[in-house]
Order: sequence, then C-alpha cells, then structure tokens
Amino acid sequence: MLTLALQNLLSPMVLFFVLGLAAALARSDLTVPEQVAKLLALYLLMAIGFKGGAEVAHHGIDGTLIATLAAGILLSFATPFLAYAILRVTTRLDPVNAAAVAAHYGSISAVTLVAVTGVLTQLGIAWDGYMVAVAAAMETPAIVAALLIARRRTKEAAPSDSRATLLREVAFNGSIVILVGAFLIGAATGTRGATMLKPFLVDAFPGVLCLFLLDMGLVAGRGLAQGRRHLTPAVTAFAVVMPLIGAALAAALAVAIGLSPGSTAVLITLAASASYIAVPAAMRLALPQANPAVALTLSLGVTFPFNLIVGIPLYIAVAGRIAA
Amino acid sequence: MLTLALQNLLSPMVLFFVLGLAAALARSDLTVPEQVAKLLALYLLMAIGFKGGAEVAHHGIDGTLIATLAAGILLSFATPFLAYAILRVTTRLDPVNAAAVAAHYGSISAVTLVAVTGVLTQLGIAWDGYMVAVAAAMETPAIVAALLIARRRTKEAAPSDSRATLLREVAFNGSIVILVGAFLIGAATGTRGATMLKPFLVDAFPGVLCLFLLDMGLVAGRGLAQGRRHLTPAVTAFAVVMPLIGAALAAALAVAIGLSPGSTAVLITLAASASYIAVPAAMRLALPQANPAVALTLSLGVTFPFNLIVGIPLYIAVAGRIAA
Amino acid sequence: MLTLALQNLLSPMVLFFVLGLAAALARSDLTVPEQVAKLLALYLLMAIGFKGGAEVAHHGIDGTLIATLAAGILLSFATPFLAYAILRVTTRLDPVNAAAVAAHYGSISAVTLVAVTGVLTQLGIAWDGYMVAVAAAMETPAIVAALLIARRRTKEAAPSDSRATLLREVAFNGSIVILVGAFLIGAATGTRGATMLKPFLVDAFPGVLCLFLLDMGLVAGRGLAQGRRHLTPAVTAFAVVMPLIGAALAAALAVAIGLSPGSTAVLITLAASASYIAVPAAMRLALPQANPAVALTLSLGVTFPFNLIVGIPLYIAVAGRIAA
Amino acid sequence: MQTFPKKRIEIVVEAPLLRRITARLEETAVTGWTVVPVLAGHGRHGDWTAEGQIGTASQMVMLITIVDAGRLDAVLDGVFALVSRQIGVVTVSDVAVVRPERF
Amino acid sequence: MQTFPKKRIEIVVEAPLLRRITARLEETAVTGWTVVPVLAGHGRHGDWTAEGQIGTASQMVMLITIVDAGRLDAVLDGVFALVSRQIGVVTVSDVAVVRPERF
Amino acid sequence: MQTFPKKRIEIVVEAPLLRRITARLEETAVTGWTVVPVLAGHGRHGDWTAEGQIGTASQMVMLITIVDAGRLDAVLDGVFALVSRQIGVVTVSDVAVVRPERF
Ligand SMILES: Nc1ncnc2c1ncn2[C@@H]1O[C@H](COP(=O)(O)O)[C@@H](O)[C@H]1O
Ligand SMILES: Nc1ncnc2c1ncn2[C@@H]1O[C@H](COP(=O)(O)O)[C@@H](O)[C@H]1O
Ligand SMILES: Nc1ncnc2c1ncn2[C@@H]1O[C@H](COP(=O)(O)O)[C@@H](O)[C@H]1O
Ligand code: NA
Ligand code: NA
Ligand code: NA
Repeated sequence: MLTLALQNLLSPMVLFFVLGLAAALARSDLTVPEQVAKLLALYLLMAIGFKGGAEVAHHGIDGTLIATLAAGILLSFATPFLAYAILRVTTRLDPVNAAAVAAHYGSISAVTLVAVTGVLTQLGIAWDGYMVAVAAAMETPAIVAALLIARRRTKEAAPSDSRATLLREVAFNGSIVILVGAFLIGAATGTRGATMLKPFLVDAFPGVLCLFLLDMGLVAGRGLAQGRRHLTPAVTAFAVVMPLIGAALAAALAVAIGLSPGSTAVLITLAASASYIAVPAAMRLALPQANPAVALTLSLGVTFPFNLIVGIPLYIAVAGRIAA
Repeated sequence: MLTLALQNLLSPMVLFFVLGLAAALARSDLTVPEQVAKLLALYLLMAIGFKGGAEVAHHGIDGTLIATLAAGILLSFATPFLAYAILRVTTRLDPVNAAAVAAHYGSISAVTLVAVTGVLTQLGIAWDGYMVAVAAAMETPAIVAALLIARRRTKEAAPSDSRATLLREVAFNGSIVILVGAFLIGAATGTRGATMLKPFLVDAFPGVLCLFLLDMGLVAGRGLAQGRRHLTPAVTAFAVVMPLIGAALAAALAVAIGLSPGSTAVLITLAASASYIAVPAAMRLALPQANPAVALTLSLGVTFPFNLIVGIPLYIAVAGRIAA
Repeated sequence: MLTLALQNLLSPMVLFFVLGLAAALARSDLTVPEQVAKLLALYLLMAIGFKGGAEVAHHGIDGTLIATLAAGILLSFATPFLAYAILRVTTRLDPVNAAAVAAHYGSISAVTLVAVTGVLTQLGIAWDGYMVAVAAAMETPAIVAALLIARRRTKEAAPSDSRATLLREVAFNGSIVILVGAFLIGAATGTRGATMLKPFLVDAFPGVLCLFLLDMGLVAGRGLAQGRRHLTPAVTAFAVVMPLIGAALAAALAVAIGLSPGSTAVLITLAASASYIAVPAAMRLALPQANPAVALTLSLGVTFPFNLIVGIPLYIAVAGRIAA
Repeated sequence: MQTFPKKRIEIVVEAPLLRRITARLEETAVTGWTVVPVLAGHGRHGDWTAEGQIGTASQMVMLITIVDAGRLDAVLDGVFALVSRQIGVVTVSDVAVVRPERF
Repeated sequence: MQTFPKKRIEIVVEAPLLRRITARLEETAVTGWTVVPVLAGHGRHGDWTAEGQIGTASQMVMLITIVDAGRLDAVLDGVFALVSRQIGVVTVSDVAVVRPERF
Repeated sequence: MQTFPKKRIEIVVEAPLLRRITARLEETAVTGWTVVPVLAGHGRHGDWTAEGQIGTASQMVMLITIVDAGRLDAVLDGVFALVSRQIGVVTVSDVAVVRPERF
C-alpha cells in the first residue's frame, strides 16, 4: 500500500494538480481559459461515460447493478443527514450553511470519479462500466435531503421557484446528460464504436486528465487563497473526516453487495467525494442565503486534494483487501 | 441498404447528434462553449482538407476533376433558381426570404461534408481527394444566383455595400480558407506530411466529429425550439424534398462524369446539403430584410438532421448502385 | 543544406504558418479563437517541458548543464546591450523604445523553441532535455538588462511599481511555470509517465503545432498589416540581422561548451529568437511609454517568420557542422 | 437625429439565476435584453474569476436591458424579487434611443 | 478631478456587420471604439445565444464609442444608414471624461 | 422603487495592468468592481483584436465600478496615477441604485 501511495504521489496526474496548486499560491498568472476548462470537463465525462457503456456492452449487466444503484442512492440521500449533524455539533456553521455543505458531501464529484478511473486504468484494475450510471444516480438525492433538512431547520421563506423545477434542472444538468448520454451510446455501439473512438477517447485520456488536473489545482489554489478565512480547524477537520465516513459506509455496502475490487474502489471514492459542479449551482437557487464560498472551499480546496493525493490510493488498497 | 441505414443510426456520430438534440429539447444546460465549437469546426475542416490533399498527392488528379468542378459549380448556381420557384409556389415565403433560403440550399454545408466522409471512412469506401476542392467551389455560386433572383424579384434598395466586396468576403471566408489551404498543404507535403499528422488529423477525427455533432445537435435543438413557428408544413416539406431533388441532379451528373462510388456519394451529399456558415453570414449583409431564423431553422433544424440520419446512408447506397 | 531548407519550406508546419499569413493579408475572417490559441500554447509548452524532463530522467544530466545555463543567462543579459547600441546607431528609435525592443531580442520566444524542437524531431536529431530549463532561464535576464539601460538612458519617472514585483511576476509568468513545471514532472515520472502521456503529448504534437502556427501566421499577418508604418528599412534590417548576431554568439558558446548538434541548434535558435509573450507584458508595466506595436511588429511580424522559414534550417545545418 | 429618453438597467448576477431573471423580464413584457460575459469581479463576497471554472455556480453574467421609464418600477420590482437574496448588483441609468417604439 | 462631458454610444449589432460599422466610424473621424462580446440576447427576433455557434451569422457584438457631442449626429447618421435594416439596438448616454482632447 | 444616485466608472485598460488597478481600487476602499472581456478596439494606437493572441500584452479589459459620488475624486486620482501613461480610456457616468449602502 505504501508503494501504491508513493506511485500515486509520483503520477503525472497528481503532480500536475500540485503544479496548479503551487502556481496559484505563488500568484502566477498561469490560467486555463474558462471555455478550455469546460472542454476538458466535457471530454472527460464523455470519455468515461462512453467507456463505461462500451464495457457494459462487452460484459453485460449482472444482478449487482440494481443493488449498487440502490446503495448509491441510499448513500447520497443518507449522508447529508449525517454530515449536517456532524457540522452542527462540531462547527459553528448556521443551519442554512450546514445544510448546503451537507448537500455537497452527499452528492458526488464527477471529477473525482474521472481521477479514480484514471488511476485504476493505470494500475490495470477493471471496474464495472455501470458504475458510471451509479455515479449519475448519486448526484441528486443529496440535494433532496438538504432541502428537507433546510425546510425543517430553518424558517426561511421558500426559494424563488418550485422544488420540482429545481430538481428537474439538476437531473438534466450538463454533466449528468453527457455522462449518461455517452454511457448509453457506448452501450449501444459496443466494440465497433469503441474501436472507432479509441484514439480520441481512450488513448488521449491520461494526457487530457493531466491538463484538467492542472486546472483543478489552479482553481483549488485560488479558492484556498480566497476562502482561507472559512477554514476554521473544526470545518477543515470535517472536510477530511467526512470523506472517510462516507468511504466506510460505501465499503460496507460494497462488501454486502459483493462488488469487484475495482467497482468497490469506485463506489468508495464516489461516496467520499464532494460535489462542485451540480450541487453548488443548485444551492445558489435553493438556498441563496448560504455563502457559496464555504462549501466550495471545503469541497474543492480540501476534500478534492485529500481524495486525489491520499484518499484514492487508500480506497483502492482497502477495496483490494475487502472486495470479493 | 437497410443494414447500412441501421448501422448508420447506431453509429456514435448519429447518436451523439441525437443526444445533443434531446438535451436541447429537454432544456438541459449542456453546452459546448462557443470558442470550443469553433475549434472543433476548424479542426474538422483542416483534417478533411488535408486528407483530401494528401490523397491527391498520392493518386494524382485525373480528367474528371475539371468535369466535377464544373458540375459542382453548375449545381450550386442552378439549384437556387429551382429552390426559389418551388418555395414561391408551395410556400408563403415572400420573395426576399425565398431568395435567402434558396441561396442556402444551392450552397453546401461543410459540416455535412465532414459527416459523409466520416461515414465513408468507417465503411472503408474511398473517395477522390479533390472532392474537397469541389466542395469549396460550390460554396459561392449559389450566393450569386440568389442575388440575381433578389434583384429581379424585389424592388429593394441596394444593400449596404457592393456585390464585389461581399463576394470577395464570401470567397475568403474562414471555412473556405482553411479547407482549401489544408488541401493545398496536404497536396504539397504528401505522404511525409500525412504520416506526421496522422495521429492528430486522422486518428482523432471520429472522436472529434462525435463531440462536434453533439454540439450540432444542441444548436439544432435550440434552433428548432426557437424557430418552430417558421416550420409550416409546406416549408418543412421543402426542407426534406429539396435535398432529394439536389441529390437526384447530382446523381445524374456524377453518372455522366463517371465518378467513383465514394465521390458520387460525396457529390450527392454536397448537393443535398444546405449551408449554415458562409451563406447565413452573407445573407445578413446582402439581404438584411430576410429573417435569418427562417433559413437557419430549415437548414440546421430540418435538412441537416435529415441528411445525417436518413440522407447520407441513402446517398451512399444509391451511389454504390449507380456509380461506375 | 539546400535540401534541408527546401524540406523545411515544404513542411506542413511552415506551410500552415504561411497559410495564416496569407489569410490575414487577404483580410479573410479566418481566426483562431483567443481561448483556443491559449490552449494550443499551453499544450505545446506542457508537451515540450514534459518531453525534456522525461529525456533527462532517461539520460541523466551531465556537466554541460551548468555551463549551458550560464551561457544562456549570459546571452540573455548581454544581448540587450548590443541590441540597444545597434538600434540607437542604425535606427531612429528613441531610448525608451530601443530599450523595449532590446529586451525582446535578449529574451527568448517559447514558440520558436517549440518550432525548432518540432523540426529536430522530424529530422530525428536528438537534443538534451535540459535545454528546456535553459530556455526558461533565458527569459528574464534580458528584462533586467533593459531596465538598467532604460534607467541610465532615460530620465523617465519610475514605473508604477517596484522592480522586484515586476521581476517576480515575470519569473512566475504562466508560460515559464508550465514549461518548468512540466519539465520537473517529466523528470520525476520518467518512462512510466512518458508512456502514459505519449499519445496526447507526443503523437499529437506535430498536428497541434500546425494549428498553432496557422494562428501565429494569422496574428503575425494582422500585426504586419497594422504595424507596417513602424517597419522602416533600418528597423526591418535590425529584425533580420539581430537574430543572426545572437545566433553567432550562441554558436560560439555552444562550441566552447561542447554541446551536441541538437542542443547547439536549440541554443542558437533560442538566442536568435525574440520574445512575444513574457517580455511584451513586462514592458507594458516597466516601460509604458514605449509603443508596444514597435517591438511586437518586429518580433512576431519579421523575426519569427524569418526564424521559422530561414533561420531554423540554417541553425540546424550550422549546428550539424560545428558541434562536437 | 431626434432621440427619446429611456432607462438602461444593468444587472450583474450569478449565472445560475439568469434563466429565472429572463423569464421574469418576459413576464414583465420587457421587449429585449442583452447578456454580456463577465471575467472577474470583487464585492462583499470577495474576489472571483471565471478562469478555469467548469461549473456555473461561481460565475456571473451581466444583463443589460433598455426599457421605457413607465415600466421601470415594474421591472425593478420583478428583478428584485429574485435577486434580493442572491449575489449581484443592479444599476439604472438614462439613455436616449432613436426608435422609441421598440422598448 | 476636472471632467468634461462626452457622449457614449452603445451599439448591439450582428457580428457580420461589424467591419462595415467600424469602417463607417473611421470615415466619420471617430477617434476610438471598443468591442465587447455578447453571450445571448432577446428581442423582436426571439432569443439567441452564442453557445455552440460555429458561424457568425447568428451572433451579436456590442460596440462602445465615446464621441464629442458635436459629432454625435454625424456618427448616428452614419451608423443608422447601416443598421436601420439590420438587427440591433443603438443607445446614447452622457458620460464625463478626464482627457477631453482624445475624443 | 426608491433609487439613489451613484457614479459608474468604466475603465478600458491593458490587461497586464489589471492587477495593479484592482489593488489600487482596494486601497481606495472601493467596495466592488466587475471585469468584462474586450474583443477588439481602435484608438490612437491603432486597431487591435484579442483573436488568436496567446499573451496578454496586446489585450484589453473593461472594468466597471459603481462608487459613491463622495469617493469619485479619490478613485479617479488613484486610477489616473496608474493609467495616465498606459493605453486606455476612463469614463464616468451617473447611475441609480436601489441599495445605496453597498457602494
Ligand atoms: N461596486 C460595484 N461595482 C461594480 N460591480 C460590483 C460592485 N459590487 C459588486 N459588484 C459585482 O457583483 C459581484 C457580487 O458582489 P457582492 O455580492 O458584493 O460580492 C462582484 O463580484 C462584482 O462582480
Ligand atoms: N430592449 C433591449 N435591451 C437590450 N438589448 C436589446 C433590447 N432589444 C433588443 N436587444 C438586443 O438586440 C438583439 C436584437 O434585437 P431584435 O432585433 O429586437 O431581435 C437582441 O437579441 C438583444 O441582444
Ligand atoms: N473613443 C473611444 N471610445 C471607446 N473606446 C475607446 C475610445 N478610444 C480608445 N478606446 C479604447 O481604448 C483602446 C486604446 O486606446 P488608444 O490608447 O487611443 O489606442 C482602444 O483600442 C479602444 O479599445
Ligand atoms: Na459523496
Ligand atoms: Na446544396
Ligand atoms: Na533572443
């Protein structure tokens, strides 16, 4: 496991992330232009969705799919209640901000998903293609949970529009649509499609991921510089401990379902990850009184680096031991 | 032919287009950023131009080039008169709008060209590299024809600047310059250049095309949602029948010239396609009274999907039967 | 050597540059969107830095590194004094503008570095990976020199902020950070990283370079059209002769150090190149009274095309003769 | 050239809210608007920049709409019902137009 | 700091027309202008957005030019000769500048 | 809706100078600003365009800041100390805001 950790630390992906972080903290003017960052994210989600679908076309779906989907949805929905309770007890965050942060930690980070599959591919560990669908299913339930929490715990007036509109928007948000769409296309076109798109979607993947992680490092670094003041010890501890709690819960469920080592690692990583595309946007509409910088600083500034550098190798090592 | 149609329907390219269409109609916020869309278009035109040129460097040019160029120019110039007549008889479009739409259908769609070559490559059907030059030559004559029609049929004052300036701008518009420029470079550098650029321009092509067609689907879907009201039954019928008429004329000419099956398919597709880069911009300057949404909704919202999903496999199948 | 020159002239890279130049001068609306241009530059610097680092990981560093670094710094610091003297004697540029231009010619052009490595790779000539570090080290000294010159020769008030801030900004400017960062990552991850990133960073490199040089041609062409009036015969002559002087100095130093033919060609090209990313921005802050169009027209409009088309094949040929 | 006075409303608002604002403007019978990208900003919530962002949550846009003075209050009421708890800035200024019937 | 009154003209116009407008401004001896990108808009012709567009036909840009009041009419006449049949909006407002000789 | 008069300062300035300007604004206790990208421009230094540029030297940005009239002079002094020798344009105009305490 130490070797794995070291190998991970010295992987180009982690190093490009660290480069971005360092550049931002040194106030370098290095930037990835906004539209380029969006292209990189689009590409990675398309690639991972398609790859998952093609894998499903190849190996078929077995009974574990339904169980895993259920486990994912459960994790996404239950985690925010746990996270909220922890935040209220251990930190000084008010109910609204605590609910918003809890939503981020219940939901998943597509970028962390991309990173874990990158490491698994590098290590030659297979994972079930349908985990892509599980990831998509885990995005929204946490938002529902957070809205329930916020309604109970706060006396705030209703947000500017109906819950239904909001949930519809989240369910059809761009990153889910491309992930699920590419998954379905991969499943429909199978080997023929996979061969055709291999040079673009598979061979170039690690390189694009490096460039993307450079950008994530830059954004995280700038976010940390800006959001420092939100990082009280208690809140920072939450951002490191909460992923581990989510990981433990996911590990237990994965063993119960009997997932393969690769898929176990993916499920653990999803549960340990915190959203920063879909949920932040939803929270701006659903809980506008929450300060967006709090959740973003935690999610991208602390939890993502933690997962990328420490978490992922740890989750893979654990998955290797506990999984069938 | 049914197999071909089905195979086409299940190709990643068509499916990514459909994904974009569906996402737009579901009002997803999935978008391809503007500058990224322009990069994708630039890449595809560069790739197809270069590939055509390299093919010419390899196989040389035979006598059919001149005949095919003449046929293309004739098709581009003649079609608008036919299209205008049909529009005036079957629809309620006024002369100016009918002339503008006619220009779109006389000219060609570089994106449809890219799509047909994508399918041909996938099927392993060769086409003559010089068809790229034919495509470029077919872009402008239709605009001249439309201006002649508009001058005769409308009493509108002259547009804001001279015809000469306008035609010069069209002839040097970005998509023609990159297509023809890359063609010449491919022809000049031959096999050596082709080997060097293969990973970027050839291997990645199908993947980039998928991403691009996703974008085209999004834009077409949004255009349809916006432009619905222009789609009267008569006008919609025109957008499906006109490509078939253009295709039939091109098929006849291709047989007369004795083109290969692949090149016949390309010529038919070009004739059946309707512009939406060069001509729309030219019409805004030449016939500003025309409502741009009418032609764009038809060209991108109806004719392009029709060609991509139904037309191209049909044209390839027909070409396979009639060509030498 | 004639063959080399001809082969260079007919390389896709040079031809795409010429295409961009021609399109700009023909006032075509062909453009590479701004953020796309920045992506291409980011990619190329990342690729070349990483490749250099991976090469160092493979072959190690020998004693010549220190000597070459020293030579590079010396060239960068000394050249501006020479350039300034020449400009003041042969042209009518005032002291401030002459100092600004001198800074550009002392420093290096990362884009020219990318181009020369592209040609070397095409010719199968090896160069030492650490030349990437040398390039980075050569960026800043010229700016220090120019500030010394400007302080002595002009009675201008101090610029808007301290020298220290400015030099820090230059040292951490985006293009240096990505070049050096990718170099270190390449060196740290060695063969494993190189294998993983090869399809993206190595195989696609020539193609991306072509697209980038198309953009450089467009920008240079537009700059020439705009900046024509600054191109007096004396000033234009400087932009052709100064690279040759820099090249000669670098050649002498390379021989003294005993560099390999490939590295000699790189050092000569660096010395012969003129900055147009880092130095122009620094000059806007340090010497705002200087007209930015003068230096940019010379550097990108004259010296870069000269180096790309004539210089690089010449420098490689010379390096092949004189190097150990 | 004869010109006619109108009001120019400039709204800097979080990108996720844009759809709701334009829907509200449409309800208030505003005839048109223009959305301009924003690169970066600074306010009570600190600094932000669009650079490198892959989501829209921490992004802002600027919406400009020219309206008749008679409709100004209705438009401002509609807009403020939405933005009052969001991050953003609304300003109003006087402009002159040549074709007054359009606004 | 002493300031001097000038006029600010803001033109939202279709991208293909931009070159002709700037050429006209140059003919009218306008000393400068600035072009700002536009992301999306809504007007009598419906909604449009720049997103995903590969051509310029359905794209708009915003041009801002500061001119002396004495030249306002000449500039507006020149601009309207071009934009009157095109899609777009022109507004004029009062601004103050510090270096009046520049405009 | 009650509104209160403020000043809107619009600064078009070279991109490399932006950091120094915002630092100066912060020193002058300006509460916020918004930066808008610029595509192209024309002035005494000729034409320029952002297209295809890989560096920031020949690029400009537009900064907009709403300030209280009482602070206008201090802000303009601070800004002009920086931009007077740089390439750029500064204009001031009147605007109304709804929440005056913010500026
Ligand atoms: N005084 C101001 N002038 C111009 N823009 C402002 C001003 N205050 C705030 N903004 C913009 O509104 C955003 C949010 O402001 P705030 O809610 O104060 O953080 C800032 O990031 C700026 O883009
Ligand atoms: N009232 C308005 N305020 C601001 N921008 C407008 C307004 N009306 C139209 N526009 C802009 O001008 C474009 C064309 O307007 P129209 O010709 O009315 O469709 C719209 O898409 C908007 O970008
Ligand atoms: N009169 C003006 N109106 C609007 N923008 C201007 C004006 N003059 C200059 N600018 C902008 O400021 C930049 C630099 O101006 P200059 O220093 O005159 O070359 C120009 O490229 C424009 O973007
Ligand atoms: Na989670
Ligand atoms: Na056609
Ligand atoms: Na040099």
